[in-house]
Amino acid sequence: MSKATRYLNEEPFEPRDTVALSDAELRAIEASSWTGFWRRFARHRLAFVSGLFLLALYAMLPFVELLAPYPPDWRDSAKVYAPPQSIRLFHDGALHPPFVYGTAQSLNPETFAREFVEDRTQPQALRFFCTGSTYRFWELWEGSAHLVCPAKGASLHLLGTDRLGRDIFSRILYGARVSLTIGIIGVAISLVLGMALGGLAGYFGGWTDTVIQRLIELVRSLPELPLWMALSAALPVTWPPLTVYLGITIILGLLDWPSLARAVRARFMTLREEEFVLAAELMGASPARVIGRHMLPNFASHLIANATLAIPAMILGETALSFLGLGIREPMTSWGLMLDQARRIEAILFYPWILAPMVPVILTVLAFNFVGDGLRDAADPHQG
Amino acid sequence: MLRYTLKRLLGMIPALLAASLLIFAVIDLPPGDCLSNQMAELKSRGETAGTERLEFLRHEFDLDRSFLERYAIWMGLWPGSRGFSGLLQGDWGWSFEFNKSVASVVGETLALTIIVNAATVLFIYALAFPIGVYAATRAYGWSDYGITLAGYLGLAVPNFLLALALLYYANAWFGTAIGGLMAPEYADQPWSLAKLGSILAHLIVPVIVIGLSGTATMIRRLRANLLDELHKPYVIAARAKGLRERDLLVKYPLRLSLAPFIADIGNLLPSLVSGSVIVSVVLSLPTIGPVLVDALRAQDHFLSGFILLFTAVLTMIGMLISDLILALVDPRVRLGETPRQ
Amino acid sequence: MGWSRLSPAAAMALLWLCMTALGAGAQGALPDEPLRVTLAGKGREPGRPGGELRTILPRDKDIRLLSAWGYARLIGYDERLDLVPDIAARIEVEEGRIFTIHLRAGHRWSDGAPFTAEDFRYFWEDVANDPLLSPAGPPDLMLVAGKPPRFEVINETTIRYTWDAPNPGFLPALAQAREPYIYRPAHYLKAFHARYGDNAFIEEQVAAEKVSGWAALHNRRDSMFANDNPDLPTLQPWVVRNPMPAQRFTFERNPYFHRVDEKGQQLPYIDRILVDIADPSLIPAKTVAGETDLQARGLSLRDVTALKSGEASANYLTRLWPIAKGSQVALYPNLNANDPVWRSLMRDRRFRLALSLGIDRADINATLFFGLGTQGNNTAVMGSPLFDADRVSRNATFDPGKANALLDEMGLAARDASGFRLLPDGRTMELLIETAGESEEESDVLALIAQSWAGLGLKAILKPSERSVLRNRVYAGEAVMSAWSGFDNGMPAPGMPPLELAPLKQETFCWPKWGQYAATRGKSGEPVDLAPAQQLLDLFAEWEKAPDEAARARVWTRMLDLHADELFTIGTVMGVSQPVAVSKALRNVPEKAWYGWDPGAQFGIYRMDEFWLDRN
Amino acid sequence: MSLLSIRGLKVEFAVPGGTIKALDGIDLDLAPGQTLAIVGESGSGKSALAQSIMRILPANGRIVAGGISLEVGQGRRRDLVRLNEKGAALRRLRGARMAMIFQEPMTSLSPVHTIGSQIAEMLSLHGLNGGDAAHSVHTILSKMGISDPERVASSYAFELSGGQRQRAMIAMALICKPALLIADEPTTALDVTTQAEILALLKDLQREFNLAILLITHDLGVVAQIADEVQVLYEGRTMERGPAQDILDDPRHPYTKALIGAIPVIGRRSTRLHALRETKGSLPPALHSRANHAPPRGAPILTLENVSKRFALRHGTPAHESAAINGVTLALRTGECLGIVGESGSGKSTLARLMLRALEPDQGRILFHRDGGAMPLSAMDRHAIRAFRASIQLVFQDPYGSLDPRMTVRDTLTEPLDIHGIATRPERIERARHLMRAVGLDERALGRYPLAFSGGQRQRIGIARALALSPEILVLDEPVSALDVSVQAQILNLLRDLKDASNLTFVFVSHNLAVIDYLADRVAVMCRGRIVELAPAEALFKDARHPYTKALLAAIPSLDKASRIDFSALRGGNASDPAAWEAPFTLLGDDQGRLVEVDQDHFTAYGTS
Repeated sequence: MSKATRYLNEEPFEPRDTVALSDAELRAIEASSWTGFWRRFARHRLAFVSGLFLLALYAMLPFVELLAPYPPDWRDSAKVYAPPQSIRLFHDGALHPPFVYGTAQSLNPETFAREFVEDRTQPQALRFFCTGSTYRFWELWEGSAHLVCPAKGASLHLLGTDRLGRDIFSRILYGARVSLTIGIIGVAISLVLGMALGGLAGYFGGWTDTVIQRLIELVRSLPELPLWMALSAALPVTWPPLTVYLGITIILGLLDWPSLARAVRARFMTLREEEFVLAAELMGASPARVIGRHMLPNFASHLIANATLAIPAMILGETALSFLGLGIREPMTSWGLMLDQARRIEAILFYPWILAPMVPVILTVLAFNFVGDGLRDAADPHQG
Repeated sequence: MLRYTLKRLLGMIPALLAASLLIFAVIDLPPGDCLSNQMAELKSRGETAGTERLEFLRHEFDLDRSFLERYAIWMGLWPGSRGFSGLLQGDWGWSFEFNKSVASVVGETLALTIIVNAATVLFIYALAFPIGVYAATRAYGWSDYGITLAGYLGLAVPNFLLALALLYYANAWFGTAIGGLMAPEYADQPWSLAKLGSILAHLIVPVIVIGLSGTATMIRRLRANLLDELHKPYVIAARAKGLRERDLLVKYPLRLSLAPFIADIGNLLPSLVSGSVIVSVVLSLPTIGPVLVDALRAQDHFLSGFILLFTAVLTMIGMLISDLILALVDPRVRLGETPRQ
Repeated sequence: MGWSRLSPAAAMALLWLCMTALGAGAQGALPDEPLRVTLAGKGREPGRPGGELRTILPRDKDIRLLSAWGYARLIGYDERLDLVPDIAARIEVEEGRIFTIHLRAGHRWSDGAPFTAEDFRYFWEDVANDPLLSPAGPPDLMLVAGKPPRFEVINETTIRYTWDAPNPGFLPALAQAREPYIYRPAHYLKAFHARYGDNAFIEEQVAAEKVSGWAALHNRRDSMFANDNPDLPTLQPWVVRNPMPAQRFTFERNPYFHRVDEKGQQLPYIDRILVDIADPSLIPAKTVAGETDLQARGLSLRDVTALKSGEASANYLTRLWPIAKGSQVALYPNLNANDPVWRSLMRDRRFRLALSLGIDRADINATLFFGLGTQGNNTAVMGSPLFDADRVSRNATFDPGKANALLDEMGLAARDASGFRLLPDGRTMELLIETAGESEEESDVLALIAQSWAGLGLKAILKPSERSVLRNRVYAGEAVMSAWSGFDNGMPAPGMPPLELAPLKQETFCWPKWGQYAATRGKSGEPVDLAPAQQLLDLFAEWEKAPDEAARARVWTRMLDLHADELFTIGTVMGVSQPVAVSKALRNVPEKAWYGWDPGAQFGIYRMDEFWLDRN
Repeated sequence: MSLLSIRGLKVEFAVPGGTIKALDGIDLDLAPGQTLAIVGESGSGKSALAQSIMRILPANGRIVAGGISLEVGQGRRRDLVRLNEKGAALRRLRGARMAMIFQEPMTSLSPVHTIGSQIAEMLSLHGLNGGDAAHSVHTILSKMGISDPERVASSYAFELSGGQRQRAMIAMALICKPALLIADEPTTALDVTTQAEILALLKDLQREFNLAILLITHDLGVVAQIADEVQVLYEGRTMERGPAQDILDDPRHPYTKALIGAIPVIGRRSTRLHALRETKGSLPPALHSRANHAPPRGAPILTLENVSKRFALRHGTPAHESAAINGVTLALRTGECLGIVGESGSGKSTLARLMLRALEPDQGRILFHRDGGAMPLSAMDRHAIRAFRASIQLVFQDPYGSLDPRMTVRDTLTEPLDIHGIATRPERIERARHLMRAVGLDERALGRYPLAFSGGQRQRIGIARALALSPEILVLDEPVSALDVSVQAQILNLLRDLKDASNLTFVFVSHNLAVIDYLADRVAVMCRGRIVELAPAEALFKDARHPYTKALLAAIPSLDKASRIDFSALRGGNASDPAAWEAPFTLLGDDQGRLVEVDQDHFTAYGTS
């Protein structure tokens, strides 16, 4: 046995006042703070960008009337299935304020194809901050101001027109109102239901839990489709379109709560075991206080993440409902409805631009997924 | 284990009763019934010829009775005009749309339904597993981001549109007949290799369409679960044993990250029947989905009710099976401990 | 006396066995006196037998259409809408009330059993008048003023129905697309009839089918129109071979079909019709891909661009057959609406006229129908002998100025803040147009109408609901206005009963309660209390009593004129074309034809059995 | 010649916003057959050292400099730093030449594979499964002192006790006869008796296999028992290195001195612990301001009468956390500090929670004495419960989990007052300030969230919160066992000051006898849900009567090398089996026993049969 020599570090020793937290400890504590939550979310670059995109999208909704060149039901009988016009900057090789070329439509009597000829001689300059077709702003007052209008007497169809000669770009903007809110409202409804039922089950446990668990199983065992169909059929005929729309969001929400309730329940059950919850109870805090002051704030980030991930499913659910003819109906419009009406062979063969609502659907769903994922990762850094 | 199974099975009985009542109520919500609609239809076209027969059927199948009576008769808890003849007696009812017993309507489509959905499940697993593992082991790299993005796209595209697009292009490029599960000439043929081949060729589009969003979801979940497991101490301990990375991955974390997938079996079983309804309708697949939609639209109560109840039963059995498999695979569950999520 | 109970069935079975044994050698057999068709005379060419014809239908149930397309009737319409005997060799009518039907000797069912007077007797005595099989008694067409005819079997091939009063609707009813079948294959069905069949066998079948008794079993076996029982013998040119549900149905030629061409070849030419089932949204695509030889179902005018583009590669031609409906989409103001304000408006001719004048039909035609339709009222179309061009356009030209003037004149000049007129009771004039919401074309038409009505200060709101819901709301008077297709029979001939033109049926959406009153003989509904409507009722009675074709034509004309003047229904565009994709190999399909259900039976009156395939 | 030789090892961890130097130039030598203990607080880099040698650093860790030279047999050496982390060369060494055991065998063993298969895997990995693998597994397990190796081999990790798991882990590490065993806190998660057994086992095995052990620990007691040499780390640097006994007897570096001075030692309770960073609280007068309803000093304040509690096995709760209580009778006296000691699963935490009415007893009753009367907890109405809650408060073991991370310290400290509607808001904040000072924290930190505090500071916040309502009883459930020794010393000193300055009644639950000795006036020893001995602290530690207490005391590793663990007193792992206790202590079956006063105020449990 070789006797080791003594070694002494002769450097001056200055113990730091606080004990350094280990990496794992840091992560553990950061896991449950709002600032940490947002910092981690902001680090998720894709999620951050998606979040900004969604914010912009929602910020746009109240001003659709101004942003859209045309009202949603505005028609140009002479331009049915007109192809998109591209905005140009060069006419005859010279720089020109933004303009489009006018088109003329004719029906080929042999092929029944609608043929469009671009008139390249006459650039039709766009007008900005202009007055154009009139609309009723928020259904309240008349207006005719637009961000962009076609030249007087000309037309501007950035994404072409549909089978009735309506401007697809404008309709997408108006459709966004329904499509983007249906998810939020639906999720809000399922959130309320899911939180109430999942929270009850998770906090009180016992027979409450058993009953709610069975209820969840029951709802999950019923396929969505027939419930959609039956509930849609049960909406009274005399309801105005807006009420029907609300009814549909409620249907979507009513069927979506079980997954959320399960998440809430599981989360409540783990939170229930947290020592700070016990601490509050031992201080004499009431269940309401324990839930409201201690459990919910600690669960909020998860809830947000969960809800965000549920929204894309709702948006797709709306398209599926419209597909089945159970969704939004004219004169309201939604992306799902527009897509349903684009579901024809001519769309793919001749008028691919009527499939344009696919782009916002995909982008929105993607963005919500990214944001949801970012929020989830931020809420739970251990998820990787 | 046996006691547990029995207990769960017994617990299913009230759940099924509740489900059946709910289902019957749901399909009964829209006013009218199949036969009265058919009658009104005939009359509106001035065709009085077929209506007596329908009136006859209405009585024969007790459609003229109250809701609860009809429910009880349907379940076989109450004698109808044909005596006790309901689900409990093994009589699944009559389809007015097909003018055949529900059993024969459902029976023939069920096999194809299971083929389609089983193929989809295989597709999902075959694609999701390697990709999910790959993405997890290369987490936060470019390939991971690429896969994630592709997965999200799969989620974001409404699958009925994807179905239509693929359908047209499959025809334009490969000449596959549009829709259906086999070339029409095989439709009424007995089973043969050629028929099987035709089915396989026609399966490609539906399987991709139905499977894509499922694959995306599964990749994401597998990746997340695996990432979770990869940093657990037992993995590090196993690495310290001198295990090869690949063997290590397969033997330890992969196996543990399977639990959520086993829990998925509960959803898998009913989706074998009721999944992919919309895609099936779009693609005109001879599966049970379109039958269900038609039955619901036509208010063919016995047919839709049976399919729905069948699905509910499958869901419950699926949940049971996944619990049991979970117990078999994970000794912690089997022996009364709960695994950490 | 067991013999007498068992004998008919046993004897029939024996007989049938002998027949099939005898006939087994032959590929098929014609009646002694077949229906000889001269194709050349119709501008067609005699064909070559054989081949398979593919077509696509949206749902299993739709294979019943083959019973219409085959269009083998006792008596049926020809292309000129004249009634001509078909299955029956001759039908003699005396005093409009005595009908003697002569069958073709040697005519056989598709299974080879003879088709005789017994099949008529069986229907009349053992089906229509059996209290179990027909609890409601014989069908409507067999009743005149609620009374059944006297039925006689004159001999093996002759039967006679005698009513107390004329039954002018009898022969048109027999010629319907959906045949009422006043005969049944007795030899087949008797086995399931308690009076004839073997009890043990019936009981066994009843148990196997889980039905309540023999009547239910009989009913199940006896579905002449639906094509869902491959065992049921038929007289149609093709016989279904496989049961529902299926992805593909095979119809094989009936070897005992009764028609023959001038070269002596038995019809139909085509050996097999293969019906594939596919979702309607896929049918245009499948057609363009060349997966069908004859297709109209599932195609609409909107698809014509795609159809034209596929012609070259998929080897078919797109024919455009105008649809024989009174109007593609028509509005039905509910004259029996519950809302008193709306009811009085709807009953005011000026209001209906204003609505009609306020529709920009040219826009609808151009936007949705390539300008191929005829703008105008819901009335008889061009192919009908009763067509009148003025009647189509009368009161149906776009004139918003006049329409507004009419409304003002009615005292509806007051408007709300957004410029919509007010009803007399102060409500905004919001007109709910209720529809079944099944066709996009219809909702597009209505959307355009709503837009042009906005110019009248009328706010139209579309309200789609389920077909059954819509019907019930219309019947109950809750729906103020509904949209449906125009008159089903847009191509009337004077001999057809003008049922849709008078308030006779609940099913006509402009006067459901009056119609119900007439149909139930006053038991429910409301009596007609509007002069022009009463006039229509009187005219219908006149038609029933009319002695000859010319008198009937006069009644028809007056009724149609009255409709054009009064606008009980408001038409939009008629004669919209139905695209029919016809394989280049398929011959004898008319270039120009009317596409209609009743009369027409779609392809029925063009005799699909004369189509043939020239596949080289 | 050394087996393992490390020179100038530097390891960095990448963290958001920079890097952390985990090791900053470490030199180290370890000869075959020797045990080198690496000692330091958490964050000192001990674990990073072990992970660097095995090359299993987490993904964000990186060796930036230095060499790790290992003798790989026949005198050949490899520099482990240069080997590919995923390469075959390194894999051949892992497990075969160097093996590692981990702190938490529960999570380090695969939960879904049997112990036997995990051990046998080691054989097959290193090509040693020529013979009968099952036999080899059984042999090594029995060598680890496992009496029924067949059963253990076919069991899953969660079916075994902590000691068995750690033995299985060691068996797995040693089955390939490695030359180097790295033991990362191998006994920290174990009870004191089990720890003693494992240490003894390691010692034996080392002798048998001529094993070099790199022992990573923060427990200097363990070091004293088995280490030949000690190397003290602080922030990734070596502070002091030398023979174990020399260092323990004569620490020269202030850090080493502080570490040693911070450890409570039985029998030296009068010596104040030396905390590395001492903070002194000043007790505010507010603590005493509440009208005192408590009984006079020394009279019972809370009495437990024959209390029993059983748990149905419930999902989500590991069995050992919810140990049953079996007929406990006990009187808590006003103003005393009652220590409750026992191994994990003995029921001490359950007992504490029963006192707090966080659990309801199945049998017996608990009486709360105040204003001269006594009220059973179970009979209290809502109002009485609120008053009771204000009188008795709990301090938790986990300084992280017990504070709501979404609440500032101010809210955390004022919430109890808010709940009970005491004082106005400014007064509450004033009270919170006082409390912060009382526990030696800067009152300016009131607005911060718990995450801004270290473990020790959080524990002080936890204590402050418990004091906020000026309770009469303070229950401390393992308040220091999650803390490093130096932080532990801070907290223990704080509690002692608190005890001296107030008339609070303390219930102090711990598995650490030395900690109990430092604070408690009276000690209750618990085993399997029963109190087996109850005596004044001094009497108990000097004159333990019960065999279980004796075993516990014998198992404590002492810094004093002379007083090595008496392995014979450990009774071969039977110390906690009531049926194996000699008469008259034997308790068979459900026998609750009875407490017999063997000396003044000194009770031990005798069997009733």
